[in-house]
Formats: sequence, C-alpha cells, structure tokens
Amino acid sequence: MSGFDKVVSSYEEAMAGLEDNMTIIAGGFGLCGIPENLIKEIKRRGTKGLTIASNNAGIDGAGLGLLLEDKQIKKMIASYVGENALFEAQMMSGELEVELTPQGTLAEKMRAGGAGIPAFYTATGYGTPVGEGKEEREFDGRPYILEKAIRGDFSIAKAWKADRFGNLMFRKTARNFNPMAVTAGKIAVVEVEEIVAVGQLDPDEIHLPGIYVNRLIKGTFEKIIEQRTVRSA
Amino acid sequence: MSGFDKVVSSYEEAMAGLEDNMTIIAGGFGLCGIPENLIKEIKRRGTKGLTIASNNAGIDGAGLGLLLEDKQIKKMIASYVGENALFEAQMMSGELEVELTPQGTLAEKMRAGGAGIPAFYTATGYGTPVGEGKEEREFDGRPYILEKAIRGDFSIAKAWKADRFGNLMFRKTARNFNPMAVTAGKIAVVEVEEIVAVGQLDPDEIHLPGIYVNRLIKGTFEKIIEQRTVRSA
Amino acid sequence: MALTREQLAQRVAQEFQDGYYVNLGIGIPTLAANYIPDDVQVMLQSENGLLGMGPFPLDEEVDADLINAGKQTVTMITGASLFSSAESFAMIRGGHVDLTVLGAFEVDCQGNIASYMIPGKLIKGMGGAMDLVAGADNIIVTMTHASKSGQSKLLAECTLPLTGKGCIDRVLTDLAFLDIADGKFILRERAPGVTVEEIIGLTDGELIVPDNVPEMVF
Amino acid sequence: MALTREQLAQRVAQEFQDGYYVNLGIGIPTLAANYIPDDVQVMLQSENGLLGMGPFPLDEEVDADLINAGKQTVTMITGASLFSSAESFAMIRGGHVDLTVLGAFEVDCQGNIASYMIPGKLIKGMGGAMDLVAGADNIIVTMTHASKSGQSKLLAECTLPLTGKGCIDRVLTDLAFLDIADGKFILRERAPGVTVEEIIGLTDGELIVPDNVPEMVF
Repeated sequence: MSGFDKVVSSYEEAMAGLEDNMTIIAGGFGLCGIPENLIKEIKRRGTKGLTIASNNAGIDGAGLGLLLEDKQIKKMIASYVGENALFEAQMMSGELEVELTPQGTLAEKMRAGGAGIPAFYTATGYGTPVGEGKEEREFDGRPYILEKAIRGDFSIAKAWKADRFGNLMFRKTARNFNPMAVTAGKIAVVEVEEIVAVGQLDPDEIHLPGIYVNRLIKGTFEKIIEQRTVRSA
Repeated sequence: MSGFDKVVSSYEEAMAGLEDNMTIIAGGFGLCGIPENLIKEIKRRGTKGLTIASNNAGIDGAGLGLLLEDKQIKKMIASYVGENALFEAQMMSGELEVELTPQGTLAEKMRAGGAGIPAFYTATGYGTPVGEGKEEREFDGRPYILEKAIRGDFSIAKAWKADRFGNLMFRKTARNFNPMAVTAGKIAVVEVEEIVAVGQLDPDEIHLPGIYVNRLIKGTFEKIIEQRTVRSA
Repeated sequence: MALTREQLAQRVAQEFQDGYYVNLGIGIPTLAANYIPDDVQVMLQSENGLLGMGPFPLDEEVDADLINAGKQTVTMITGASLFSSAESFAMIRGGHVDLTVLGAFEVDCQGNIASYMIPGKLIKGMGGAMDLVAGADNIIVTMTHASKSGQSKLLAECTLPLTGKGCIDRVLTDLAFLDIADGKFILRERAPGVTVEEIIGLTDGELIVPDNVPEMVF
Repeated sequence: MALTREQLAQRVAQEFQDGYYVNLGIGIPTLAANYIPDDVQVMLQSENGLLGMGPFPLDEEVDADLINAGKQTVTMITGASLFSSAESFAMIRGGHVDLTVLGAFEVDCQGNIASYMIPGKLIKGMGGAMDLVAGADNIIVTMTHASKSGQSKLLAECTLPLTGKGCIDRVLTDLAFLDIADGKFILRERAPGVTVEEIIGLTDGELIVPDNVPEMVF
C-alpha cells in the first residue's frame, strides 16, 4: 500500500513510543465508544504518570478504570468521574489529581487543540469554581472566561469503520468525543470495528478525514453497557 | 406535519422579515454551493444597506454580484473579492465597505457565532494588516490575535438534500461555508435540491441537524461554473 | 400538598411547545418526557450527541452504541440526528436548544444555581450542567423547595459552589412555580392545597407575592 | 539559466515525500502536481473542503459541485474526503498539512511574506493564504528572485503589507533554493548555470553562502 496506509499490525505497534508522564487525549463517553483495547495495551505496558483527558474515567475494572489498578494515571481531566470506587479512593488520598472541566468546554478544548486555536472565551463556568484564576472578559455586555486548548502526546480513539487511509466513520452516540480527541494528539491512534478498502467509503459521508490519523488497527470490542434500560413491549 | 416541519412554500415567505441594514451570513465558495434563489429573492425585495458575510461576493451578474446592481450591499465581509468589476467600482468609489477577512478566520468566526464562542485567538493575520487594532497575545511563546465571532440577522445557505425537519446533507465541495453560515444567523434559511420524507436520511450521515434551520425551501439551481477546466481523454 | 415527582414532571411538560428542542436533565426533568401533551411534538437533545432521543429500547433493540447522557440505553425517533460532543455543545452553548430543564441543590434570587458539588462530600463533576445553564436562554430548574428539615433551598445567596451565575429565571419546586427577576423571587403559581404563607415561610430569598397566585392546574 | 515555470514545479515536486498531505497554491505550486515522483504518493488538500484532489475532469465528468480553491472544476482520487471550510482550516491551522507551497511578491530574511496586496492596486483579498502561512510548519514559497527590472524580491524587510510574519523558512526562486534562519537567507542550491555571484547580486537581504552550493538536479 501507499504512504497513506495507516494500518498497524499489533496493539503493541499501535501504542509504540508511549512513555511515562505523557499526556493522552481519549475519546468515549462513559463506556460508550471507548478505545477498549488501546486502554488495555496501555495497562499491559505499565506506563506511569499519565495525564489523561477524557470525559469520564471508566468504571471499576473497565475502560480507563483499568489504568487506576496499577496507579498509572497521575492526573485526570474530565467532566464527570462518578461510579468508580478506585478513582474515588485515589482522588481522596491525593494520589490522583483531578481537573474537573465542563463537558462542553472539554470538547471545545480538544477541538481547539486540533484546530490551532490556542484559547477561546466561553460563558460556561463564569462565576463558578471552574472560572477561578481564569481571565474574565465581557463581550457585548456578557461575561466570559478564557479557556485554553488541550493537546496530547497521543490520542486514543475508537471509530466504527475506516478505510486504510484512516478516513473514519463513527456509529450513533459512540461518536461523542472521539473525532476531537483524534485531532488533538501528536500521534493519533484509532481502533475500529471494520477496515474497508480505500474507495469503499463515500467521501461525503466520512466523519473525520484520515489526515488526522497516524495509526489504525482493527479490534474486537466488548462494549459494556453501564445502564441497561429497557421498556416492555 | 409537526412543529418541526421547516418547509415554506415560497421564496417570499423564506425571506420574510428581512429589513434594510440587516446582517446576512451567506454560504458558498465562489459560485459553488451558493443560495442562488435566496439571493435573487433579496434582489427582488430591494432590501438596502445590507452587511453580508460571505467568502466571496459573486461575479458580475451572478451570485451576490446581483445585489450590487441596485447597490443593496453596504458592507462586505469576505476573504476574496476579485473577478467582479461592479464590486471593484463600488469599492473604489467608497459606496461599498469591504472588511477583508482570512478565509479560515471567516469560517471560524461563523462557527464561533453559532457555537456561543464570543471570541478566539488565532495566529492567522498576526503582524499583518488584518491584525491591526486587534489584541495580540502569546500562548506558549507564539503570538496570536483575538478574533470575534460573527452573527447575523439572517443566514442564507444552500444544501443538497434535506428532510422536512431541516436535517441537511451537502454535496462535495458545495458544502464549504454553508454549515457554519446556517448556525450563525438568527433566522436560518436554507434552500435545497431535494426534500425527502423524515426518516429517509441516515441519522449518522446528516451533516447539520435541523435544530439550526428555521426555514427550508426546494429550489432549482443554475450552478454556474466559474472556471470550467477539463482534461482530454 | 407538595407536588409528587410525577406532578413536577407533569407541570414541566406543560411548558413544552410544539416544535421545541429540549434538553432534560437526569431525574425529574427526564420524567417530563412521559407527559408531553398530545398536540405537542418536542425533540429531546441528549448532550452526548443525539437530537431526537426516543424511549428506552425493547430488550432486543438494546444497542451499546446508543445511550443518553445518563449512560442509559435509548432509542432514536424518526428524524433524529447524531453528532460529536463538540457539535452538541455548539448547539447548547450557541443557544439553539429551546428549553433546558435540570435539577439543583440551591438557587438564589440573583439567578445563581448550585447543583454539582457539596464541599466535603465526594465531587463527581459537573458533566454538561455548566454548559447547559450558561448556554440556554430558557431554563427551568426543578427541585424541592426546602430540605426535609425545613431549610429553604431558595436562598438570598447560594451557599454551595455555583454551577452558573445569574443564569436562572424560572424555578419549579414541589410547592411553587417562581420567576426570578431583579434580585427577587416572584411567586407565580402554588401547588394545589399549598398556601402562600407556607411558601413564604420556606423561601429564604426576597419573595414578591402578587395579589393573585393561582394553584397549578393538572 | 533561470528556471522555467515547469522546472520550478519539478523542483517543488522533489520535496514531496510518500504520504504527504500537501496544499498547493494557485500557479506554479499547482503545476507541481504534474511532477509527483512515481514512487511517491501525495494527497492534495484544497482549502474549500476537499482532501484528495484529482486531475481536471473529462468533459463529461464536469461537476459544478466539485471545484478547487481556484474555482476550477476538478475530480477526486480514490480515498478522498469532503468537509466544511471550518474543518478544512482546522486542518490547516492545526498544522496537520505536511507541506504548503504558495507564491509571493516578496519575502524577507525575517521569514516575513507579502503576497496578497499591492497598495494603490486593486485589493482582491488574501483568500486562505494568511491561514496557510500561519498554520503550516513546512512551507515552500515559490517566486521569481527579482523583478524584470532586476529589483530583488528577497529583502531585508518586506515593503508590502504582510501575509504572514516570521513564518517562512524556505524559498524557491527561479535562481536558487534558500533557507531562512536567524534573520538571514542561506543559499542551499542554485539553478543550473546560475552563479553564486548572480544570486548575491539579486538578493537584498543578508545572505549566507556556504562553501558548497550545488546546482539543482532534475
């Protein structure tokens, strides 16, 4: 294949170069659309001192929760970190630093990181603990705070389908933070359910162009459901 | 149909409420993907004193160029305004004010306007005439300028397909500024080539959700090509 | 009588207008979806990237890739659309959602809201709540009027860390529906059988009581 | 001999590496696409929303909805993708494009570039040029070394309004290939048959001339 072929042959290769104390931007919302196997590979590697930006931190025994078991995470940048006893314990003991970031601000910080926007103003968090220590400014009579972009050494994300060039399609609400996460890492690693031949994806329907993707791997996914809620027929 | 049915029955209805001295955000790149018939309706109405944000200003006799014939445009916010003698004449005579804005900054200003981001920093234009009078600031040792969001009283845009709820799909490079333009106007008017039944569009393949669209109309399009370039077989 | 959870949800649903895009927080706000009037169609926005959220799935319809902001499995209605978190909050922050309904621990007569953090207790995070209160023009906060021990939650000034500052102008409690304007609560409706005096007694912030305060009608 | 337009394009194409995403400006940069080496695949980005631009269409393939940034009808290669202008410039501004090639009126040894405006003449606008020079890490400017009357365009300080400040570090002219670093031009290659003295004579900004300045090889 060509120089645009992003497919790597193993998870080890997918995460090659990950070192202690690096920053990782991760896709996923709860356990939905998380890069399950990339997280497991990070656990296998035993990399320590990681800063991870992700909307959530998984649950005990699943998702990013796996990385807490061996205390691999130094700092978590997230909007919601409930439902995780190990997380709570490490946070309370001070082993784990947490930077709570509003969900929309986190999504926009990742997008900004990928899009070369170093900082932006938002009303979100003004007058709250999130705004403390941040610049405040009025535009058209309304107060806003300055939020900075976030970038990572690595991105880890999960998509539905890709072609070998790394053009990505996501599925339903498993899209969530994944597209922005991909754009915000120096080395963007994406795992997918299916890799199709180049030309099989309609160019108009590609959610994220392959230019953002450095490494691509096909995985199999457990897809744990956090809250299985059903109605009766 | 329901309260989400955005379809209007005439171009007159589509642009109802447009008044002198309003600001319009328009989609299109050159003559590609422009809201041809909405522009013609603005010409028919004779609305004056308009401020229009659009990447280009059409050409003589086509696109936004039509609105120059009766001097309907007071101010143009655009990245490139060549290929238009009437535009040139009105600019030179001072009848038409022009705010040249880098193409990427213009796209981001429209996105920011729709996304509730009042202002953002960008390196684009730093140290150039575009940066004059704008705040400069360093982030991580690199200088940037502050750019403000743009919003309009109306958006006019062109999409390919829509359902009656206003969920939009664009086609090829006729997408360009259209999605952001739609989000940045108080009243967003979109004309399309085809309106399909609700449920006919795959939710994963919708380029812009109908929440941004206020009025929708099916048009027929001339699609003038500015530079017809071909190769021989 | 104080409103039940179901009555609170019913009263919220009376505010739905045909064609509204609505974001409903976890808890009572979500229940309101069960009481949408027959002649009204609303489209539910779920901030994890779905516009047009439907009911919970049948057992055989469950899809791990289709959840709501509470991480519950859901379905899509016809005409739904899917998008990224950045797009979702562009929608929210940009003021495109017509109505947002969410819960709170406290509100005050300056329009401040505290809903995500009780110091000393576990901090789970604000999720999308700060974005929602900052981005929406039209917000209804649903909450109990006072704690079980009778302490007002409608305060002169919030005591807990804020979720948003000066962004709330309507509060529905189990006792009353109130507006907030010019630094005061304004009593608009009372729960059936609840007296104005009871409400006055349980409201800490300055309260304006118009001459006529009708009972809510269900 | 000064390079022809075709030779300039050829020399640019030698910089293409397999797997490069490249944005080519109007004029000579666009010509470079005709000289991509056989063992190299590059993908062309067109800032109006296309990654994977192909050649001009056959007459029967012409599609008004598929144009490049110069408004010319084009085609897509297999593996192309389409997106909005905001996404396109996110890509450019975020530094995801590997190589940008564009023309200029003047560059100076501070890395400044002037390419969009000659005061007193008609101002047509900067299009995407300011975004491209600000966003890319790897830029080659292609231009003539001097005007027809022999006035250098490689200056100590640009005289025209800037397109970008301190963002250019490589310039390919019809006479030479130069780096820019630490406020100086550095002569790297010369056009076949062009002497170092000629280049010195036509370079206004401070110029470093290494001991060995090889001729370009085509």
